[in-house]
Amino acid sequence: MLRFIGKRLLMMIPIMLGIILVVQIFITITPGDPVRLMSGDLLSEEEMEELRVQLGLRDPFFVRYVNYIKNILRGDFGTSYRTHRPVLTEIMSRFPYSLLLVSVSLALALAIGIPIGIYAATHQYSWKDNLSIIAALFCVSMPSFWFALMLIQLFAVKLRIFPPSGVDRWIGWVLPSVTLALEYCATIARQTRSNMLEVIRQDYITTARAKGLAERKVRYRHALKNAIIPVIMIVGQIFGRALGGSMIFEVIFSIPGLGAYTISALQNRDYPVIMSSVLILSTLFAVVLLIVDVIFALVDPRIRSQYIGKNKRKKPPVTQQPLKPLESVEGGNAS
Amino acid sequence: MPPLLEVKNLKKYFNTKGGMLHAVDDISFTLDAGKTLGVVGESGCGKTTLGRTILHLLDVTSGQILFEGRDITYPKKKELMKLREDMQIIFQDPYSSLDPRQSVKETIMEPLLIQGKLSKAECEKKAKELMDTVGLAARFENAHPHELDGGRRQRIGIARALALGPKFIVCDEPVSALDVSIQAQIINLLLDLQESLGIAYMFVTHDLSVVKYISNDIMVMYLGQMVEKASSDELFANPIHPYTQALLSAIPIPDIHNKTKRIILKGELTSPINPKPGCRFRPRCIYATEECEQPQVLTEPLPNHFVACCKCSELLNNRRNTQ
Amino acid sequence: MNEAYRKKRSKFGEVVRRLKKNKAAVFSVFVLIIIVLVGIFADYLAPYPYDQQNYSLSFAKPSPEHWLGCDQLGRDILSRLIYATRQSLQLGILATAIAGILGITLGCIAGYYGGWVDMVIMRFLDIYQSIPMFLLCVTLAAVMGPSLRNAVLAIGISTVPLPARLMRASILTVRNQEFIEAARMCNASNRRIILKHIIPNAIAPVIVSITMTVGMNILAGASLSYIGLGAQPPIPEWGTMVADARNIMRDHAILALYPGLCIMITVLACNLLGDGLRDALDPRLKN
Amino acid sequence: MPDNVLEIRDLVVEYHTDDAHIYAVNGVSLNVKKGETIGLVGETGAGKTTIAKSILRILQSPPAKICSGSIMFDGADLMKLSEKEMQHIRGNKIAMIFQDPMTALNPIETVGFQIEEAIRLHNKISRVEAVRRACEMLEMVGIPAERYKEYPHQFSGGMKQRVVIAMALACKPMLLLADEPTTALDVTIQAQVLEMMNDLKTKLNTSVILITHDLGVVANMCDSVAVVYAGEIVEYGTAEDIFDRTAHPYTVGLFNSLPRLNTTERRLKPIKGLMLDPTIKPPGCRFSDRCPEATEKCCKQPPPDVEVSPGHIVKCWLRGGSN
Repeated sequence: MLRFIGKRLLMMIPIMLGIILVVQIFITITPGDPVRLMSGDLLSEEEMEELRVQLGLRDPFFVRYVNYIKNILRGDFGTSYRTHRPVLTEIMSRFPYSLLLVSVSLALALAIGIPIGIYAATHQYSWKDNLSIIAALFCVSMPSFWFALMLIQLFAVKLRIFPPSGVDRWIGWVLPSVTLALEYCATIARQTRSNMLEVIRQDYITTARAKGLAERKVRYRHALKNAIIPVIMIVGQIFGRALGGSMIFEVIFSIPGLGAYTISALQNRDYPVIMSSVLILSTLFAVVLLIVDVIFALVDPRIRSQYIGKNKRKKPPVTQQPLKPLESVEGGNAS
Repeated sequence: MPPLLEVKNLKKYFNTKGGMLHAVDDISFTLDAGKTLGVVGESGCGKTTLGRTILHLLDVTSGQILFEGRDITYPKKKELMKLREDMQIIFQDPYSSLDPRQSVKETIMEPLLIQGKLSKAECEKKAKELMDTVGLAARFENAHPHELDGGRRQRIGIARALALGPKFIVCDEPVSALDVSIQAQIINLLLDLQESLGIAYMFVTHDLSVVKYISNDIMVMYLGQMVEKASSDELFANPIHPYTQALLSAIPIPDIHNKTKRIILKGELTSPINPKPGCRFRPRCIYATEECEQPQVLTEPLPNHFVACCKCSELLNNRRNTQ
Repeated sequence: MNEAYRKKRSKFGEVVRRLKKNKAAVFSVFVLIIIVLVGIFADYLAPYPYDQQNYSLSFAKPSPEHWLGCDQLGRDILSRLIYATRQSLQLGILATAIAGILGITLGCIAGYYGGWVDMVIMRFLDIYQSIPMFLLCVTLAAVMGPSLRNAVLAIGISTVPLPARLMRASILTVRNQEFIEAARMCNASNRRIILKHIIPNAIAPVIVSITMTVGMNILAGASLSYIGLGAQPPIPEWGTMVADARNIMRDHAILALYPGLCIMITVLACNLLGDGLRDALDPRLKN
Repeated sequence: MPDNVLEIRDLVVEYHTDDAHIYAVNGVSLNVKKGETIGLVGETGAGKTTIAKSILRILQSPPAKICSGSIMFDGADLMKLSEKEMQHIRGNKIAMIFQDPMTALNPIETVGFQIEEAIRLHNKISRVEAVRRACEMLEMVGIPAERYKEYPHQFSGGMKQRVVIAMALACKPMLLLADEPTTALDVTIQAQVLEMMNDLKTKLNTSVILITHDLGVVANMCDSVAVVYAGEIVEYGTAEDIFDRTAHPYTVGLFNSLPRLNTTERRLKPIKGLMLDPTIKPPGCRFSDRCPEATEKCCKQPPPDVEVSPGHIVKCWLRGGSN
């Protein structure tokens, strides 16, 4: 299993380099000039020029790219143009808030979404199923920022149950995490429902029934375990979308998270901050994807057996047709 | 007159993650015009790959293929196009071998339209004729494959194969997916076509009673190697290779009286990836000795009866004294 | 077997017949048609120009002249909503068009040719998708400068991997079917196989996902505008209207309600149509 | 009849989908004696699997509906039992094995656990005892007990089918329903599995309903045979009755469309036409449209069950029926 994780970590490095390259390209092609913005016409032309040289804006593209990587390896994520404080400390101070918001809402989404999905799948031709489909469609179609405003208006302003913001007390977290969780709860519910329906039609479920198992046991022991595995896969994707979605929520609920920080940095071209926050958010996303893959490999014996005890047990005899005879067998597994 | 099709030491290997997969390993045979060669073997023995390699759907690893005396092992594009008018294929799965978006007429007309010799009207007329020859009623012209049953779909596949007037058709298990009564209709159709159009068939199947009925010669394959080849009556009358004997004894015959003593093979198929040289049936063969480690030579103990087993003379003797 | 195939019943006719059976899908088709028409003929439909301010009417209640009342600057809300339809639809449809064209071509090349080409494209998509989609979209929009055109480009480029992966997977399933080998046996050229056999059979799941992506992109567009990176005032857009109403939410929540509802109805219609199309195009997937 | 394990009386099953009514089983009556193996033979869509599933009452209830009929088993009518009581019978007294071994086992549970689960469900015994019995069952079907902890994907097709059989026979059921157990397997593996099923059947004295479309398997395994066509049993009798004194035109047609090993005539005599459309309920005999000897009466009135010879029943007007 360690070999599997090792291989995946190695694969993350090119991706990181790719991200830095992508963001670097964005910044170079953009119009507008950060130094002018930063100086606010206080500095004369030559001073701005000299500042640009000092900030390395004049170096050729590739040199800047290599320098930036060197800095990162030394842990120096550069200083913010606007606040002149090292970017790393600012990010690290804001990072936990974002992480907390996203993971709480994801946990909520899983806790609510999966049971609803199962319930809908097991009552297929009833009104309960149709209701859940329509409700899920509504949640997915709802603009989350607008829904957040509505909830603030209802709960915070009118009913005064939950404060619109304030991250120190746990009650301040209820509104943001619930609203963010809503959309992903719908996605998870739909995915669980379709997986359950597909699994229930499989032969091994009929075999389980023919063994004399009660329907409830068939559903929760055999069907659910097989249906949940693909749901783990999309949790990784949803985490990515939640990271993106949370940026706006942090603005609305004034949570000092990394998302809000990135948006403000973007609005006034604070390149080092943009670079580092995009990098860190993407790294977080990649790490989560890795964790999801590891969990997936642990839970699904078909994949686990490829990585553990490969040598202990003799290779299973190959009896199916030889590989589908394409011109050349594709490397890597189909995505 | 050179035979219609001659294959010499044909090999087809796939490189897979686990190593080199020997799908087809050193197969040689000849096939005359209007005759049928049955290729029999269990799943994974490479019979389907052999068919597709001869038709150049897969490129040849090594060996030689002669068609009417011409060497067509590595054809150029032009030559391959001409070749495709003489060699065609009928698939096993009637559901996945027809484009669901095309109607029956369009499917049959496609090869003619691509060939471009006939005008659209002539193509349509030829398509109607072909539907008639394969026993498809004209009213199905605009039907789509999902509206028809397995038997009719297979007839569309046959009509498409006949469109360019081929001399040789590879039938890749054409009847295994069909019911018994429909299977008989398709087999009769294939036999009629062979008689009227003089087409040679390479009939690939795992169903031994079908292959005996339809083929003149039969070739038995095991894990990519040819183990035995003989005329169909000769092969069923006195099989020599241990695997052929086990295969024939394993067929459930629909006759309750002579419940023959079955030879039950032990063990499972070994892996064709990076196989050791020599006979691949060795792990499951009761007569196996060290000699079987060396590559087996194809001998001809009886006229037109080839066996790839070093023990064949010995097997023949104790067969003779038991009779 | 019913004899109803004498007349040439094309595949498309069948899909429409199955779609009609699904009431929700039919309803969403009408809603979408109405919204698109409103978007196109906004100038004639809107009772007042969207930027005509009239301080005397600020926060006016709905009245016969102003059916939905006026906002804080006295501008007629109904006409602003009507004008905003055009921007939001542009955001949704144009962005999806960009993502669709780029994505499908990438997916086709990767799916059909396989081998190292597929490997390169897949690794490129992996890097592409390692940045969360909305983060990439916001970065692009901000970096290119806030404007409607840039927002469309940003959303379009950041959603390319979705149709690309789907198209590739769909082509791979079709490519392994035997009728592709049959077509090659009939001397069909690669081009003909792709255009006549592979795309028509592989397109169904992509059409479903495109319909849903339109909805998703409208949402993304509204979010971008909400943080000021999408449509710039004075041009009205549902996202910006919600943003304008944000700081006067205390007592005039209604101002934010209307644009939000419009977004939701449009996106819901797209999703419903997508679901309906999925069942109609591929009856086997029905569950 | 005391020694009858199972008695089915005019079972009728229909599938109600939104656009059609499918008449799957139309009045089937059948008796199974103790320790007897009865073969249910017929083509795809004849309703064989529906009969088996209605015995165990595991038909998917929204589309399928058991309209009428009684199934007496061990003194009780299965139709009247509550779901709880049925669960005690399923897997314990009546067991079932399915056609495709590849998908019949839960991919994420170990093979041993799935067998053990069946054992512990029906007998109140400790986990250790259940594991021991599961290992014993594995050895009985020819799988080394060390592979107890392995997962289904590590087994070949033949081995998986053995696990399914071990799971079915784990609680020593009185009746085993086998739905085309060896169709998906290769000939040599099929021979192994059939041989093993025969031994287990005699050792455990289990009566078996073997569903298949392969008359060869029936000849080798079954004591008596019931030929099913379009949801009805058209001919029932001992194996000798069916194979030597074939009566019903459909059964005759089936035998004629089989490519036999021992006959040499060139053309098979297939049954013309196509399987009856299950959504249609014809007034007369369901085989009348394809029957070469069909008379006017056959198309009008449903044929009675005629006892051609003791124990040999045919549902046809022309076979000794009083016309």
